[in-house]
Amino acid sequence: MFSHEGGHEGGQRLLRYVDALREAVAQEMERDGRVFVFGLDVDDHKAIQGSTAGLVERFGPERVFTTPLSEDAMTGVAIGAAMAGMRPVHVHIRMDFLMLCMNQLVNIAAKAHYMYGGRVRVPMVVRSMIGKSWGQGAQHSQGLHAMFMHVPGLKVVAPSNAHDAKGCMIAAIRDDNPVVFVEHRLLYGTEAYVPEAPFEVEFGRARVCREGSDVTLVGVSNMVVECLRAAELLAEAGISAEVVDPISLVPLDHATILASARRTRRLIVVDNAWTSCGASAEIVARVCEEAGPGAGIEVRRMGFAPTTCPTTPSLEARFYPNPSTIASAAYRLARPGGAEWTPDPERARLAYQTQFRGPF
Amino acid sequence: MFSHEGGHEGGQRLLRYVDALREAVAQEMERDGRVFVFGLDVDDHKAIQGSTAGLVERFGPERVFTTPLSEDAMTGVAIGAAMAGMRPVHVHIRMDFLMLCMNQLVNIAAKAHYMYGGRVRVPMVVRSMIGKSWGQGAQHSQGLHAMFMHVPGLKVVAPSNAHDAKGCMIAAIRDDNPVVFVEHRLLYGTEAYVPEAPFEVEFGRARVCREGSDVTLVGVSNMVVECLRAAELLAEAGISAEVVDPISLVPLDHATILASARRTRRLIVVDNAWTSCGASAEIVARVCEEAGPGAGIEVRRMGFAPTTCPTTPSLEARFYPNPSTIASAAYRLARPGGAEWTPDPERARLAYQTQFRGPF
Amino acid sequence: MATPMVPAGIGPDDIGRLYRSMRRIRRVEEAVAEVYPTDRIKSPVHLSIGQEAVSVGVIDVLREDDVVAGSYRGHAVYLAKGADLPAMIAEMYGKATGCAAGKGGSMHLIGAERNVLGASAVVGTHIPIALGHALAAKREGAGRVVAVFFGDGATEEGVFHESLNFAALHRLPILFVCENNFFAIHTPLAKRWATDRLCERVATYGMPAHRLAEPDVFALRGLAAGLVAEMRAGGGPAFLECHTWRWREHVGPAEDYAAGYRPRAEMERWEAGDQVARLGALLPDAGRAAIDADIEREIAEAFAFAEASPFPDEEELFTHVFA
Amino acid sequence: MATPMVPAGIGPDDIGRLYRSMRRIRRVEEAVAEVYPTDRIKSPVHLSIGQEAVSVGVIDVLREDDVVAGSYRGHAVYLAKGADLPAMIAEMYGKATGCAAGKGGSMHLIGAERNVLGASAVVGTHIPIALGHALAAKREGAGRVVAVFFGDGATEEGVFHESLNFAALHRLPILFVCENNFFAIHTPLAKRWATDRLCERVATYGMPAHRLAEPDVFALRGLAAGLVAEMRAGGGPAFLECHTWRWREHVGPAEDYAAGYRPRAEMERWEAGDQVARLGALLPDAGRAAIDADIEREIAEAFAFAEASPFPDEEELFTHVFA
Ligand SMILES: Cc1ncc(C[n+]2csc(CCOP(=O)(O)OP(=O)(O)O)c2C)c(N)n1
Ligand SMILES: Cc1ncc(C[n+]2csc(CCOP(=O)(O)OP(=O)(O)O)c2C)c(N)n1
Ligand SMILES: [Mg+2]
Ligand SMILES: [Mg+2]
Repeated sequence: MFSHEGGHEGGQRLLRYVDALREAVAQEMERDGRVFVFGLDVDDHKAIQGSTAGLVERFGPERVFTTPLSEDAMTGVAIGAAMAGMRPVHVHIRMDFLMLCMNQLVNIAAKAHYMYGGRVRVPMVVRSMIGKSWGQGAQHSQGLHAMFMHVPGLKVVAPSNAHDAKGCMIAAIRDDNPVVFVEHRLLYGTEAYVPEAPFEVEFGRARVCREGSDVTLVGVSNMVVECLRAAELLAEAGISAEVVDPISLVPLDHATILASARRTRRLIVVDNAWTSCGASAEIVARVCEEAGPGAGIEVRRMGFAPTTCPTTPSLEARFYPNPSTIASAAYRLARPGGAEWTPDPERARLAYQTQFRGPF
Repeated sequence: MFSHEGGHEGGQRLLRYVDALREAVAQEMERDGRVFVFGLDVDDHKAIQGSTAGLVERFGPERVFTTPLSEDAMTGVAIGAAMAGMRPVHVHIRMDFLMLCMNQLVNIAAKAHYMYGGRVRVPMVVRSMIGKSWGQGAQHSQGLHAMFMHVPGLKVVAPSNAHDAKGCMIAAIRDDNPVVFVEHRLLYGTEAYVPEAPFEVEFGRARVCREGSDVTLVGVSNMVVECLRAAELLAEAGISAEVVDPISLVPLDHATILASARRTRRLIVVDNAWTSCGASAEIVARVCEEAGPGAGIEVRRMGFAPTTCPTTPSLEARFYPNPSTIASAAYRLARPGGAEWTPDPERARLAYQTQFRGPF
Repeated sequence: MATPMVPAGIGPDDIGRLYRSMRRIRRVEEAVAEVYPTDRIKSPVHLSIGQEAVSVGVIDVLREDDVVAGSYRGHAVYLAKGADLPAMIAEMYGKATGCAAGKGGSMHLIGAERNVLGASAVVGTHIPIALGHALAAKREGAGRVVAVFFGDGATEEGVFHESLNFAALHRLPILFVCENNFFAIHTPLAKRWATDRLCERVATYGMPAHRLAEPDVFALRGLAAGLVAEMRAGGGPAFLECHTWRWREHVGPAEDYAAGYRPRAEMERWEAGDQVARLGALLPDAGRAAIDADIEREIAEAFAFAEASPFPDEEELFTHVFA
Repeated sequence: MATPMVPAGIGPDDIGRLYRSMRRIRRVEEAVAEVYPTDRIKSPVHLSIGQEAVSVGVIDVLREDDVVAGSYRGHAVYLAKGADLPAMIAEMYGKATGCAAGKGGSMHLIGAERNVLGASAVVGTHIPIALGHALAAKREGAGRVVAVFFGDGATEEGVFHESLNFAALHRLPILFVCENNFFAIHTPLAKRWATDRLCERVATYGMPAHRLAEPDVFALRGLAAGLVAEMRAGGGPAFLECHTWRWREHVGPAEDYAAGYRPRAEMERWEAGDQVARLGALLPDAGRAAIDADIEREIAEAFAFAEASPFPDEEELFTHVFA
C-alpha cells in the first residue's frame, strides 16, 4: 500500500504531500482504535485525490465511510462522537463547503469545552482542501481559515510541505481540541523528506525555511512555496529574503515572526486568502502592536484580490499572489525609490515544480 | 403608531434606536412596494424588541411575516426574492444564528453579482442583533461581523446611535447589494435626535464623534458609546481623546481614521468582537501599512477576551471592554511610564444611561 | 380529557418512582420561577413546567449508561436522568460549583456523570451531537442507547432531516423525542408547518414513528420501553412525537396568557391531564406526603448550596478555552 | 425496456420540437466533450448527456417568463429554456462574451434573458434561491411559475427539506424536479439514502409528488403540464422524481465504466430507452435530417463565436464586486 514505507527503518524518504497525509492517518488508525475517517467520497476509487487511498480496505467500512450530502449534521456527528471518546477525521474536498457547517463548528465545536466548564472535549480533525486553477471558480477556491482563527476554541493548521503534513496530521489527531486542517490541493504533488516513523510537528512553532536579512516573507499554506520561489528570484536581484512558515495559525508562533521582522525591518505576509480581516491582518496587526513604530518595521499584506474568484484564466491568474508579484513587492519595500523590477516571468512560473526539501 | 412623528415637519426629535429602526423600515415600505420584512417572530407581540412593532398591522402579512426555523433556506429565499426584484429585510434576533446561513451569505449572496458577470443583483438587508448581559452566554452574544468583512461582495454596517440607525437602514434598503446590518441590543434604548423625514447615512464615511489630540479611539457599534464615555473620563485625567465611529465597516472610511491617527499618533480600535482576524486587526493593519513606522503611530486593539463568553457575571464583566478598561489603556498609551490610572468605576459604569446626542 | 387507566404491570413502586421524578421537576422549576425575580439566577430560564411527563416517561426506561440530550428547555431531561440538582441550581446562580462551572447557565446544563449531554441554545444543534454519541454507542456494541429531546420548532431545521436519514441509514440506536407544545416562542404551528404529518414523514426514513396526542406517562413509558428494547437488541432508530403544553412563558418565570397569542382555555385541558396530579392521586396520602417532603428538603438544600457557593475566580475566564 | 406509446394529443410538431431540443443538448454536450481535451474550455464540465429528457420534458410546458434553475450540471436546463448557445460556449471558453462575462464558467451558467437562474456549484444551494423567485412570482400574481432541477444528492441537504416545508406552507408556484441518476459522484444511493421513499416523504408536506421510473419524455411532459397548470391557477408546489442516467463521468468528458463503481450493463438499459433516439425514429428521415443539420450549424457557429471572442480585459477582475 505505502510504497514509500519499505525498508530503511525510521529513515526519511521523499514523499508526496498527499501520501504523507495518508500515511499519517493510517499510522494513527493503526495505533488508536478510536480514530475513524469519514466524509463524502473518502471510500471511492478516487479516494480524495489519493489521500484516503487504501484506508477502507485496511481498516474496514466501520472506520472509513462516506456520508450523505449533509455537512451540517455530519459535523455534529463528528463532534458528538468526539465527545463520546472517539477521534473523528472529517474530510471535506473543498473548504468552501465548511460554510454549511459553520454553526456546528463555531457554536458547538469551538465552545463545548468552555461552555460546559471543561466537562467535555472535542478531539476532531476537519480536513479541508483549498482548490485552485482550472476554473475552480467562486465556490471552489476559497481559503477561509481566517473565520476559524477568529473564534476561540478552534485550532487551525496549514502545513506547506509533506513533512509537516504528516507531522501536523498526527499532532492534530492526537490533539484534544477541534483542529481545522487546511490543505492546498496544489501541494498534494509536492515532495519532501518525511520520516517513516510516526512523529508530531508541534503546533505553535513556526519554521524559518530560509534565512535572510533584507525582508521577512511570511507565507501561509502554499504561499510558503511561492515565497521561497520569490526569495530565490530576489536573491538574484541582490535582496536577501527570510521566509517564515507559521505552520499553525492557531496557536500562532508570534515570537518567531516578530523576531524576524525586527531584524529585517520589513515584513510581507502572503496568504492564500483575502486580506480583509484575514490571517495577514492578524499577523501584521500583532507585529505593529508589539514592536511599535520605534522598531521601524514596514509591513505589507498580500493575498487574494479583493474580488470573487473568476474562472477565466486571464483574470484568475491575477487573483492570486505569485512568486513574481511577491518578489516585486519585496523589492519595492527593500529598494524604496529604486527602479521598478519584475523577475523573468518564465523563471517565476515554476513554483510547483520545485520540490520542497526542508531544511528540517 | 410612531408617536415621535407628530407635528414638526422634517424636524428632529429625540428617538430611541429601536424606534429609529422601525421608522426607517416603515418609511421605506411606504415608499417602495418591493420592500418586505420577514424572519422569525417579526410579527409577534414582542416584535423583535419593538423594532418591527406595528408593521404587520400597517403593511399586512404578505409584506411582514414570520418563518419556520429554517435560517438556511430563508436566507436563500431572501436572495432569490432580491434577484427577482424584491427588497427583503431578513431579521435575526441573534447574530450567532447567522452561522446557520453562512453558505447562502458567503457562497451566493456575496458572489452572485460577480459570479454571474453582473447579470443579477442581490439587494437585501440582513438585520442581526448582538446580545449582551444577563447571561446570554456563548451562543447568544457573538459579534461576528469580521467574518462578513472578510468576504468581498458583502457590505457591513454597525450604527452606534439612533440617528445613524435610521439613516443606515434606509441606505441599506436602497442599496443594490447584500448588507449585513449589525445592531447591538443594548443600543436599542439609547436616544438621539433623528430627522423625521427619510434620509440616508452614506456608507464609507466615518464620523468624528468627539475631537481630541492625544489619542484616537475607534469604536465599533456599541463600543462607540463606551469610547465616548472613556473620553469623558480621560478628559478629567487631562488626556484629550478623539472618538471615531466608522459607522460602516464595508466600505470602510479608512482616510478619516488614518488622518486622525496621524494627528494623535496613538490609535486604539475597540470592537465588540474578538480581535483575532477581527475588524480591529483590519483597521490597525491598514493604518500601519499605509502610514508606515515613520508616522510614529502606536496601535492597540481591544475587544472580547480571547475566550468563549461565559454566563456568570463575575466573568462576563471581564469579557468585554468597558469605559474604564478603554480609558486605562488610552492613559497607558498617552502617558508611557506614567503612574497607573483607573477611573472611578462608579462614573465609568454609566455608559448606557448617557444618551448619545450627536453632533451631526 | 378522560383520565386513562393504569396499565397492567405498573406497580405502586413504578407509580411512586414516576411521581417522584415528575413532581421533583415541577417543584424545582417552580422554585426557580419563585427566586427568579430576585436576580439570584444569572441567565434566562426556559421552564419545563407542564412538560415533565415527556422526559420522565422516556428516561424511566433508560439505563444509567444510556445517553440523553435536551435543549435550552432541558431542565426536565437533566433532572429525570438523575443529574446533580445542587450543581444545576449553582449553575443558574453562576457559581463555581455549577455543573458547567458557572460558564454555561440555565441554557447549557450538562450532567456528565449521568450521561446528560450539554444543552445548546441554538435550536436543533444538539440533535446531530446526540447522533454522534449514538454512532459511538453502536461501535462500542454494549447495547447503550441515546434519547434526544427537542421541540416542534427544531423539526423545521434542515439538520433534523439530515440526522434522521443518517440515523436510519446506519441503524443507530437513537430515540428521537419531539416535545410538540405547538409553539415556537409565540408562533403557532400553523405559521410554520405546511402540514402536521410529521410522524408519517419520519416513518418514510424507515423507522417506527408514533404520536402521543394525549398526556399519559404510562402509555409513553410503555411505548418507549418497547422501542428501546429493540434498539438494544441491535434495532435502528425510532421517533416519538409527544403533544404537550408549556404552562409558562417561553422564557422567564411567569404565565403569559395576557399576551393573547394562545388561549387560556387550552391550558385548562392540559391542567386536567396533568400527570403530576394524576399520579399523585394514585398514591396513598402518606406515601405522597413523604415523597413531597423529601423533594422540598432536597430543593431547599440545593438552593442553599448554590447560595453558599462562591463565584468563579477571575482567572477562570481564561480556563477551558482549549483542552 | 419496452418503448411506450406516443400519447394522444402529441402531434408531429410536438415530436419535432422535443426532438430538436433534446438532440441539440446532446450534440452540444458531445461537442463540449470533444473539444475538452484541447483545453479551450477553461473550467470543469458536468455533462447532461443521457439526462436531456428530464429538462426538456418539463421545460417544454413552461412559458418564456417562467423561471428555471439548475445546478452545476445545468447545461440541459439552460439550453432547454432557450438561453443563448454562443454565450454558453463563450462562457466555458472564459471569454468576455460569455453569459457570465467569463467569470462563472461551466458550473455557473446564467440565462438572464430567458429567466434561467445562475447555477451554483454548492449542491442544493440553488433550491431556496429558486424558492425566493417563486415567492416573488406569487406576490406578482401573473401566474408565473418556477421549476428547479437538482440531483438525488441534493435531497440529502437539510435546505431541501426546509425549502419543501416553506413552499408548501405558502403554497408557492414551484415545481421541484429531482433528477435521480442514482449516484452522487461515485457514491450510490445505498450509501446515502436510508430508504428510497422520497416521493412519499415529500407528499407529507402536502404537495403532489410523482416518480417516473422509466424514461418517457411524453409521460413526463404530460405530468408536468398538469401540475404547472394547477400552479398557474393558484395551486401550490409539486414534486417530480425522475429516474435517469448519467452517461459520462461525474465531471469531465469521458465515460468511466472502467472505474467499476457502476456496471456498464445498467447503461445499456438507458441507451435502449434513450429519448433522443426514440423521438428521432418517430420523425420522417428528411425532417430529422433538417433538424440535425440546423443543430450542427448552430453548434459550429457557437464554437466559432467563442473562439473569436476576446478574453476579458485585466480590469474586469475588479468589476461586479458590488452592484
Ligand atoms: C437556530 C435558532 N433559531 C432561532 C432561535 C430563537 N429561538 C429560541 S427558542 C425558539 C423556539 C423553539 O421552539 P421549539 O423548538 O418548539 O422549542 P420550545 O421552546 O417550544 O420548547 C426560537 C425560535 C434559536 N435559539 N436558534
Ligand atoms: C454542499 C456540497 N457538498 C459536496 C460537494 C461535492 N460534490 C459535487 S457534485 C456532488 C454530487 C452531487 O450529486 P447529485 O446531487 O446526485 O447530482 P449529480 O452530480 O448526480 O447530477 C458532490 C458531492 C458540493 N459541490 N457541494
Ligand atoms: Mg415548541
Ligand atoms: Mg446524482
